[in-house]
Amino acid sequence: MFSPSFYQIAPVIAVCASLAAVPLIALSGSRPNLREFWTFLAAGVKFAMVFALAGWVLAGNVVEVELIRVLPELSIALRVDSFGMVFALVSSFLWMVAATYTIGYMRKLNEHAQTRFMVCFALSLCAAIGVAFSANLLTMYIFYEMLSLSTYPLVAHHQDKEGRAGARKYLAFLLGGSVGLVLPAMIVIFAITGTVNFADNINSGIIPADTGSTLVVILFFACLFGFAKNGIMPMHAWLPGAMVAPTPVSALLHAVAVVKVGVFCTIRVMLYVFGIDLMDDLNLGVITAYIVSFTIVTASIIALTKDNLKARLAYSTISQLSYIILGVALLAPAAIEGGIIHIANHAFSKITLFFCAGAIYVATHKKNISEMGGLGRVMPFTFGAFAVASLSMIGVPPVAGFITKWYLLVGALDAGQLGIILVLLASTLLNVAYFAPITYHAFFGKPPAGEVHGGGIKEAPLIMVLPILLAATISVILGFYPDIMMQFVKMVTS
Amino acid sequence: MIDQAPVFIVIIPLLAALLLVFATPLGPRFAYGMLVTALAATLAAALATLNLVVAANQAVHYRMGDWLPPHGIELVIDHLSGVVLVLVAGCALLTAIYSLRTAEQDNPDRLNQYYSLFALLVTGLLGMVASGDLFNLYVLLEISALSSYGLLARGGGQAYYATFKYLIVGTIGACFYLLGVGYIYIMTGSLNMADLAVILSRPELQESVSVKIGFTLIILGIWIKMALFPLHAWLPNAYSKAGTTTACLVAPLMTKVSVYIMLRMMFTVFSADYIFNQIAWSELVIYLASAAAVVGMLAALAQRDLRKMLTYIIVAEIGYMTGGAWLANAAGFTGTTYHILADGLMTLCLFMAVGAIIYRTGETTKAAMVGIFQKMPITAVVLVIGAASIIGVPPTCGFFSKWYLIQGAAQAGAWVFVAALLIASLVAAVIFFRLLEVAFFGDLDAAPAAPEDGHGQGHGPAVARAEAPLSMLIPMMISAAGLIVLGIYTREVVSYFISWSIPAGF
Amino acid sequence: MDELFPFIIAKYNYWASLILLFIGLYGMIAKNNLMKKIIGMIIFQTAILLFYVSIGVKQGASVPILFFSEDHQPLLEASAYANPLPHVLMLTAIVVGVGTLGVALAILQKIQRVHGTIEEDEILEDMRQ
Amino acid sequence: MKQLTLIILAACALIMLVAASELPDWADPASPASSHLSPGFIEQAYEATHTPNMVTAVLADYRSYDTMFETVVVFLAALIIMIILRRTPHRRFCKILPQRPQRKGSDTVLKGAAQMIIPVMQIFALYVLGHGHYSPGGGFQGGVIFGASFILLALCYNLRFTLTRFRERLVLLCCAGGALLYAGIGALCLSLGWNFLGYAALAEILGVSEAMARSHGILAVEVGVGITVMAVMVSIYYDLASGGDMYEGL
Repeated sequence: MFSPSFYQIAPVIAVCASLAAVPLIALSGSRPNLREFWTFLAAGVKFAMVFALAGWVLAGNVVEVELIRVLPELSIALRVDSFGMVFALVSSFLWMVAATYTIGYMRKLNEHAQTRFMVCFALSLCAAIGVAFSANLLTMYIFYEMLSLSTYPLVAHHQDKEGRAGARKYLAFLLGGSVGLVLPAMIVIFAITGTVNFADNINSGIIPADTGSTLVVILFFACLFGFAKNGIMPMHAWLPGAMVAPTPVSALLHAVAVVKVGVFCTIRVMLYVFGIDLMDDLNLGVITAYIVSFTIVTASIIALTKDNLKARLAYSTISQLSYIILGVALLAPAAIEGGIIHIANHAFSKITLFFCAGAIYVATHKKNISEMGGLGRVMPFTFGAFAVASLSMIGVPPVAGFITKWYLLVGALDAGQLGIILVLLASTLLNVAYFAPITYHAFFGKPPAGEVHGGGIKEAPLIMVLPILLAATISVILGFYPDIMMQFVKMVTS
Repeated sequence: MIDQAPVFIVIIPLLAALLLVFATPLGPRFAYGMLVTALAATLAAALATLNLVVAANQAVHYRMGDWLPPHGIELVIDHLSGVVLVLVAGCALLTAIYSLRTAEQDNPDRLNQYYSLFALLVTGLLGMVASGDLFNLYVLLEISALSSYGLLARGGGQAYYATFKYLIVGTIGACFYLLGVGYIYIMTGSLNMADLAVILSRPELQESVSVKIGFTLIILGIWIKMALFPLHAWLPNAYSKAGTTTACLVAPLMTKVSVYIMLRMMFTVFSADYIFNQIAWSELVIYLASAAAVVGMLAALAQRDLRKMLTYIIVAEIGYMTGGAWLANAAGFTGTTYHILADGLMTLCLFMAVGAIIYRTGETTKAAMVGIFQKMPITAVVLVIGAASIIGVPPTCGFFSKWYLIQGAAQAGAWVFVAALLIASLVAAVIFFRLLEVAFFGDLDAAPAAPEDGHGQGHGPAVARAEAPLSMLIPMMISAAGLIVLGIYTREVVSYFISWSIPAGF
Repeated sequence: MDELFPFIIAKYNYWASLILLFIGLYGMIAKNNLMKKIIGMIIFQTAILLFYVSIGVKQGASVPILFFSEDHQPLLEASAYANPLPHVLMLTAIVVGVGTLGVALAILQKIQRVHGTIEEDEILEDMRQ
Repeated sequence: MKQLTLIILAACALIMLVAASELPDWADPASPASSHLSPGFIEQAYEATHTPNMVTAVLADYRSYDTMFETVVVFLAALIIMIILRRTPHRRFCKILPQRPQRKGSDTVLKGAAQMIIPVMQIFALYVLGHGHYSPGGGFQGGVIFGASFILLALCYNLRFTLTRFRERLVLLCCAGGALLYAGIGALCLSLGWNFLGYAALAEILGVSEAMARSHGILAVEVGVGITVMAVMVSIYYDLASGGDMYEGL
């Protein structure tokens, strides 16, 4: 295909494409079309690079690039492996989709400060790919922080009191977790091992076997809760607050980039720093599994009580993220595969759901589920996609979510954790309970008293509906052809 | 000629200071040009000296008046002092460039005399760093102290009382130092640092109570000078009441040079072995340093005045550096020395940015921050970079100094210090976050008081662009870029300069 | 008792200067009147000067200015002269002390003008308003 | 609070007084201070600098770098006091000043005494300065005496009269000028290929031996010190006595 030297540069380009677009976007603020062109160009370049790398990785290669050696034993370096590729593929692809949608949303609502919005959007994508391609903890930490900071203006976009409160909470949790827990853990790991590079496989980890078990446990939980973007309770509180952001932000960042980065970092550390063997020795897997199980069930129950659509989706996200960590924490190969594949499956389904929420808001200015009775009949595409994505969330075949549930159940059986199986079943029921009524209500319910849906309300603009349909379709495709992603995931566990 | 470079570091600013008095009739612009040129030449001399040191891979000695030490006075410049000299000269140059508008604003008359004081302060600081003689150090310490009293008192109004307190406390500090040197002199008969290091390693002096008293007095004196908690009370008032240029010059450099002097005393005159085995206060000092970091940051959090807030941050940063020096391991020492550079630069960056904001808006509280991103975008970005460095966001240099400090603390098992560093970082994050929030959202809490202009949903106040003048922007941007460059080249800085200075026994 | 007396005699220079030093320090820290603080500062600095100068004294030695014998030959014997170095150092320290004193007085004049008083508590009261 | 300070200070004092027992005895010729560096100074200073007064030799040659900064400290003090206290821009003020009538009063005795004493003082000051090589004295002492003569003038006549004799601007230039002379001699040595303040370099110019050149160098810097100290004394007096406005004064 390409020469090997190309693959040395490709990760750098993939990370930096959106970074390079930042000044261009900022400078063409007065010409929206040109600005949007830069966004698309960067997205295209980024996806092309990731796609090219995907083939290379699939052929069994791992690309390592050292960018800067900051300390004698410490560098900022990129590494492209199969695990990172899963996330990179998903986020770079969805950026293009989301960019399309965003433009429609922002223009339709005539939002202010669109240039700033697009700049931060690009920055956060750079950070997300950077996290995916990090070769060591330090690089990952840097990109993680960059993501937190660059999404702050997005969350605070409305610049009102509500936005300020949400954004404050957002930054407090994220920075508190990363600076207060992850950073010291990272430095202590560095002090113990002399390196922060990730291990080559998921079994051994980098922590020496003779390290005191108390210290390891402390470090492990510092990382688990420190990457607060993963939404494990009690570090989840930022997520509902951050839903004050415009919907595309919620969609991309809080269904894909931000939360997935949190989960991705957690798994990266669990598998490549601590390693399965060490976690197994200290029984960390089981403990983690029950911690996240609590999150799964509790978040689902809270989701039931929410009437605001975005809030309900937010709690659903919290619950679904914990599936991913649950899978890995079970430490059985099938479960790990199920967990990792859920990164992709959940991303496509959840972004569909958020896009739908945004489309509904743009078309009707409605945020609450109780007001959406009968809307399905005037917005059939939107609600159709919504229904498909909900099925994926619930785990109904043939939509993508089913694959996850299947692997997770198999893994739980392998690991002999019957309690976890019960949790999975319970949460599935809860998923049904909070998703099914929305669709039902929309298609078969009645509009609220005093409102007649007629000519006043119609579908959102095409530029928004298309991404919705695309994302929903891919959810279905991933259900039929899980191998698209599974081939990478299998490489992780093999 | 190139081997004369060390002396030029000191005499160029000195001669400039003296000639500036003669140049009064030539007008303010000439004085400005003269100061900037002189400091640029000083920086060049400092770089040349550093180059000499690196090329020779050993300390450069310069004998004043061709007298052999220990009878004569010598300048000794090793890797560490070479880097600190470059830092001091560089910061002074940036401040000098920056001062074009503010110095004239603060000193409509007597600009030349003000600049003369400015140059003398720089002379004193550079001389302290370069000196290899304890008493010479005292003289230069007093030069820098006296000129800083003069500069700070220029603030007028409440600055006089603040400066007076600083003068009293500073004199106590300097006199403690002098008395400590007296003790050392009585017990050894020498004043030359290298000579003393040899004499003090004798077993009978290692045990001597008088030498311990001497060391205690010297260190106490330096701690007073560098405002280590709980001896810090003089600093915030003195620095925050000063004029903008003065604050930009004094705040980043005075305390940092004092930290450097502390390192010099601890590891050059005395030895790591003496400090950590004979004196053995490490634990106490680390507790003090941790308290300094946390208390300083919390006090900064409580301030409304922007500059006062920054001065409390200095108090906290002093805690970082002191703690690192007393961790008794290589990582801690590296962290401290690297943080001298990093903190000098980031304090300068923040003071310049805040100074520019105050210059443009006339406000000194956080109300000055409203709409700053629209009004002064470049200044705002500089402020953000400086803040990121204080908080410790990679890849700014503040992150890497903290990295070393935490690594050192973890190796030494000083978990209190680790916790203090993290808490201080988080508090720093809150401090700057509040400022930037005001900048981003406008003053939402104040909005109800004036509802008529709060139409819409407070979508950021529409403000006209009023960027700081170019003479302020350029040094600000250089310092902000410096923060990132220093961060990226951490490895080079550490391996080329700092690692050479790590004391034996670590 | 026989030993104590020579002991006190042998160390009295340090004791005298240290006692003076602490008197001065107390004045600098505890006095409310700023002028008295300055006076404390002078006592403090002078104590250090005395401390140093007393180091230079040597039994049976003269002032450190060279003697010439009848035939204009200098008497170059270390034991004949007091140690010149402390004198040199203290010349410098005196000058520094004078400089500090002058600056302190100038600032004090300004404080008097700004706050109308040189009592510390009244100044603080004035600043609070 | 005061009691607390007292107790703490008393405790420190007690510790240090007790610890002083370890210090060498008063006037002990064998103490390190008297036996390490000092013999070197005493035995070599004359040969190297041709200056019998060892204090002068050490002050202005061995440690002349210190002394240069000492001069700068003096200059600095005057500069700071001026910058803090001085209120009217001096240029305009100096123009109006000479026209102001002198104060008339019944202080004939004072004025007469001053007229007699001041010249003597000034000559004595020059002697002290110049004779610093051979007897106690030198730039600082001479400068102080010279400065005191102007202060005496101001006390016996008045400040304005003194200002006409020794303009404020000139005072400031003298403050800087003396220090500049000192640093300039150092720089001259530098330009002759020796180290900074290596007076031996002057041997070529003056055509004397290196030791003699050092002696001359000491004299030259002492003159610089004297000028600065003299001017600084006057300047500090001007500012402090008049509170910075030069109209009033003692």
